[in-house]
Amino acid sequence: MTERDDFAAPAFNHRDPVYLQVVRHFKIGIATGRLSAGQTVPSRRELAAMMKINPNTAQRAYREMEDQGLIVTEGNAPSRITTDEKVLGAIREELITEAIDNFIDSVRQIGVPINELLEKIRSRYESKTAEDKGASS
Amino acid sequence: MKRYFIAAIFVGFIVLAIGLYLGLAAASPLPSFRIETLEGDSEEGKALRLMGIFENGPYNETVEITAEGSKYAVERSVYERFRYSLTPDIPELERLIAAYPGFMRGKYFSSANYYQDEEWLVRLRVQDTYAGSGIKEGRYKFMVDMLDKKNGQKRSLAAEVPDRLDIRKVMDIQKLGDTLAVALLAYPFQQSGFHDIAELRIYHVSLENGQISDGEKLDFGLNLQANQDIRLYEVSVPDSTASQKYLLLEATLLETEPMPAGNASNNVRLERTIPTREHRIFIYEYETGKMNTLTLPSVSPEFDGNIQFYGDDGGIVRLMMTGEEIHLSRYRLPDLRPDNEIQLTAADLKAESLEKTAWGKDRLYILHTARGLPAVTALELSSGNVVYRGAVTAAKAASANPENLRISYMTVRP
Amino acid sequence: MIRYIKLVLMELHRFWKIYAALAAITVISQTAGLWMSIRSHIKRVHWEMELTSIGTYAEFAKTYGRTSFRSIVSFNELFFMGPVMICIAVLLIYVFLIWYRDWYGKNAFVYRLLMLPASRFRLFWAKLTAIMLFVLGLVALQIVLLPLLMAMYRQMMPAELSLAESVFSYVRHHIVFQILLPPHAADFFLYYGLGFVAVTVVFAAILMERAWRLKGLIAGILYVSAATLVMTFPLSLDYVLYPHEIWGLMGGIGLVLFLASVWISRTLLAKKITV
Amino acid sequence: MIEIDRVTKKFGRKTVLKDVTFTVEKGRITCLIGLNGAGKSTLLKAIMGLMPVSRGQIRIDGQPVSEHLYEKVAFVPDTLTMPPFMTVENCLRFMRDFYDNWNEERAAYLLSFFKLQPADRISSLSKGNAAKLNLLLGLALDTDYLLMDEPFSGIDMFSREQIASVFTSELIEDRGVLLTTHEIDEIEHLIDKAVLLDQGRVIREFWCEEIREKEGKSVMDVMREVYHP
Repeated sequence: MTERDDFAAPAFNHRDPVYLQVVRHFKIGIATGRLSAGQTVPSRRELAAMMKINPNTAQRAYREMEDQGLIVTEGNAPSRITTDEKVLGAIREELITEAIDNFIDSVRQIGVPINELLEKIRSRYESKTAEDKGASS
Repeated sequence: MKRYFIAAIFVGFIVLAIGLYLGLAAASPLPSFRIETLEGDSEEGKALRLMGIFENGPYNETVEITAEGSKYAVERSVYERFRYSLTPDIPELERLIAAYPGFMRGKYFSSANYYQDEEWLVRLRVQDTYAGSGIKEGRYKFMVDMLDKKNGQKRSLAAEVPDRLDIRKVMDIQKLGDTLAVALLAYPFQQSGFHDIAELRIYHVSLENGQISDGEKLDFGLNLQANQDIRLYEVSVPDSTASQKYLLLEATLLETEPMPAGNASNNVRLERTIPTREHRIFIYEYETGKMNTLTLPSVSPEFDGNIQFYGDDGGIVRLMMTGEEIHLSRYRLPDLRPDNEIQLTAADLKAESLEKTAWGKDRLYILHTARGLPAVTALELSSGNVVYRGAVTAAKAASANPENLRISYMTVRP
Repeated sequence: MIRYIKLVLMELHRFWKIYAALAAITVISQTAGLWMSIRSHIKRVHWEMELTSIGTYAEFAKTYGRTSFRSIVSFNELFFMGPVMICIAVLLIYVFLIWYRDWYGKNAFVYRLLMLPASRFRLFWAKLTAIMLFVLGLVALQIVLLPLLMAMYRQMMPAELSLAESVFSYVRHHIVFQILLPPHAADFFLYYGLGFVAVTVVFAAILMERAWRLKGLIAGILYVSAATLVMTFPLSLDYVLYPHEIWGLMGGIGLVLFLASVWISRTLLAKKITV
Repeated sequence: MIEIDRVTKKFGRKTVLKDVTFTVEKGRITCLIGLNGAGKSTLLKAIMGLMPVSRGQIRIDGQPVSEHLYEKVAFVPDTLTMPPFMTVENCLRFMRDFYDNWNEERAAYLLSFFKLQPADRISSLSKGNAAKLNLLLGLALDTDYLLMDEPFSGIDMFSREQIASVFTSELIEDRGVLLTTHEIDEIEHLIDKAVLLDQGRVIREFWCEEIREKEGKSVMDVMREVYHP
């Protein structure tokens, strides 16, 4: 199981469809490099057991990911994370855009000018990254 | 596998134990006896049935011994006992049931009288009618059922007894053409108090329409004193259901005397009866309605034995028996002339002691002991000859100790 | 068939501890009771002999008589019949418990039993078989025990004081044993056949109660009463029927009651039973 | 498919189930949700032929309920239903003896997975172990359908997790599962379909992912709407 820690269960929320949450979990994994291109993914049953979800949901998540080109299946071989750079790049792009969109939605309500905001982001990001480095070492 | 094994042992144990038990029980551990013919025709012995008690350790076992063997009461099945309890132990009735089960259905167990000839089987039952609260009223109905033996048709009729009576017993019924003669032993009806002297009444019931004649009170020609009474008994005959020319009654004269004072209470008249040593036989002829009386010689007061009467074909026999001696006197009918006299001692019969007797057609069976064992000797009444001798023997001599066997009575099933 | 046997085995297994206890009580109580009775009887004889200065057992027996197995047992009849009565009572109760324990036991085993694949009717047969085996097992035990006890009596009693009797004589004259251990095979099958029919009738009544609860209880009581009434009814027909007809009628009624009870039970188990 | 078709059950005058209609699909986990006394257990018993229904029909793969039902459907009641005198091993033997579709291999696997001791007596099992054995007896049968009555109630956390893990395993793969619960929280992600029962009636029947996708609601949200409008 340890080698599959990459797929450890995220904390799902109850309101969003679980399969979409799984897909998102995979995307984050790919974007952060936790999952590498070409890596085999667990069977749907393994995934269901690891994530404590219904096997049907896992199945649906894989189907969704196949549709989106995230994973590929060739013949009877186990499915793999795609090696298509375009897709991989798009995932990163999508996640960043999504996060920024969320951020902007909340910040806009406060009405901070864009320059002040950019300045604040830079300083926060740097100090946080430094903190994480300190904590992990 | 262990489970199966244990269960199989359990079931095997049950089957074996119960099977062995029932098997051994069927083999009957009680000794088996039978009547063995010593002399004469063995067919004679087949009619005999001895009822006795076998002393088996702490138990007294009732046993029935026949020529075939013995049957213990305890060894009878529940069904046999049930059948016994519902079937009358009367040979005549058993024969009627066997011959006419349809007609006899439901009729055999209540006391009733039967008559049969070639054509008809007639049954008469006396039914009480009660007043409201179950008090006897002295009113009766004759319930008559008839079976036409030729075509199996049944008829029933009822006739109300015209007199108020206290009926004791129907002595006999006879079919005379289209009427049925009913001989009743009855007392005049009384609400309370003591009965008068018993009466014998003859009623004639028309079998066509149920009309009933007035009761004909038979006159015994006795002028009884206040302290005298009679007891009337039917004289036994070979077959009570058969057509008879005569009604034979035995009368024992009784004298009564009041009980010594002090024992009497208000309403109760206490008395004791002393049978006199005098017997009379009344012979009533159904056809003519005439009655004859046979006064028998008085019995000596010293006689300490058993007196019986038997109505044989065309004659009446008086039997007087003690342990040592048998005395038979025969009188011819209808003229009542003394016929033959037979006197036998126990020694004549090679018996140690004479015990009981039973009547058969032209036979007197005498139960006695011979060499310590129960034995039976049959006499031919007409000749006085010994025609049969039999003795009870143990089938498995080793297991049975005949000394433990006592015969209480003997019956004859022709 | 094999499943039926397995079910029977399971029923036997479920009761075996109580059953073994019943058997043990019977054996111990009867043996000990007889032993004590014989001992105290011999002691009394000795005492009596001393008192009356009788020298030998033979002389004593001449004056006071011998003492049979039956008499010895009757000195302490409770030791003898007590366990028999306990066995009867326990088995009578178990006729009900064999069903109710499945519902009201700590775990409702009845779920499992009713969900066994293939006919539930086997449950009925298995329980019926088990009850009959329990009854006949104790009967067999008593049958084996009696001669052993008699042998013990012969062994312990001075020959001069004892009075021989067979097991069959003892049983036939014993008010209870003559019914429980009828030596006549016809009676044996009659009594236990009737018992068998009675158990099926009671089983049907129990299943009525299990299917419809209170209403079923009333129906069950009515059914048992009606069955008893119908069964004994021919006995009152002795004024129109001959004994063999009455017997035959009762046999027929018994058969009909048996079939009716089986049919009712089968239907209820298949369609109406409620856990 | 198990079809429950307008099933009505009355106890005397009390109606426990009223025109209950829904289906249990093969390969899906259907959860019957309702408060205590909503009629969940009664319905499971009715499906299993442990209780006659007053009206309506229950069909298993198109066939009415018969004795062959028990080769197709396994039932795990809310308590262990083996007599206390048996040992765990006795129970397994009992099942092996009476069920043709008993899967010995799976039973052995589950026995070790649940860490049950064969020699333990039923009467001495902890609640968690009793529940596990109960589940084992149902799961080790090769049936198309599995019915479970409150598999999570009254047992400790750790046992719950072990039991929950069964739902995501191959043990129930391709089978149709119908389980009842009165608290959905822990198993929200495990179930495909929810059937909400209230006072003997089906008030909602929906696919969980569908309701999340279309209405953005959790099963809990729907329950709140339904039970506390």
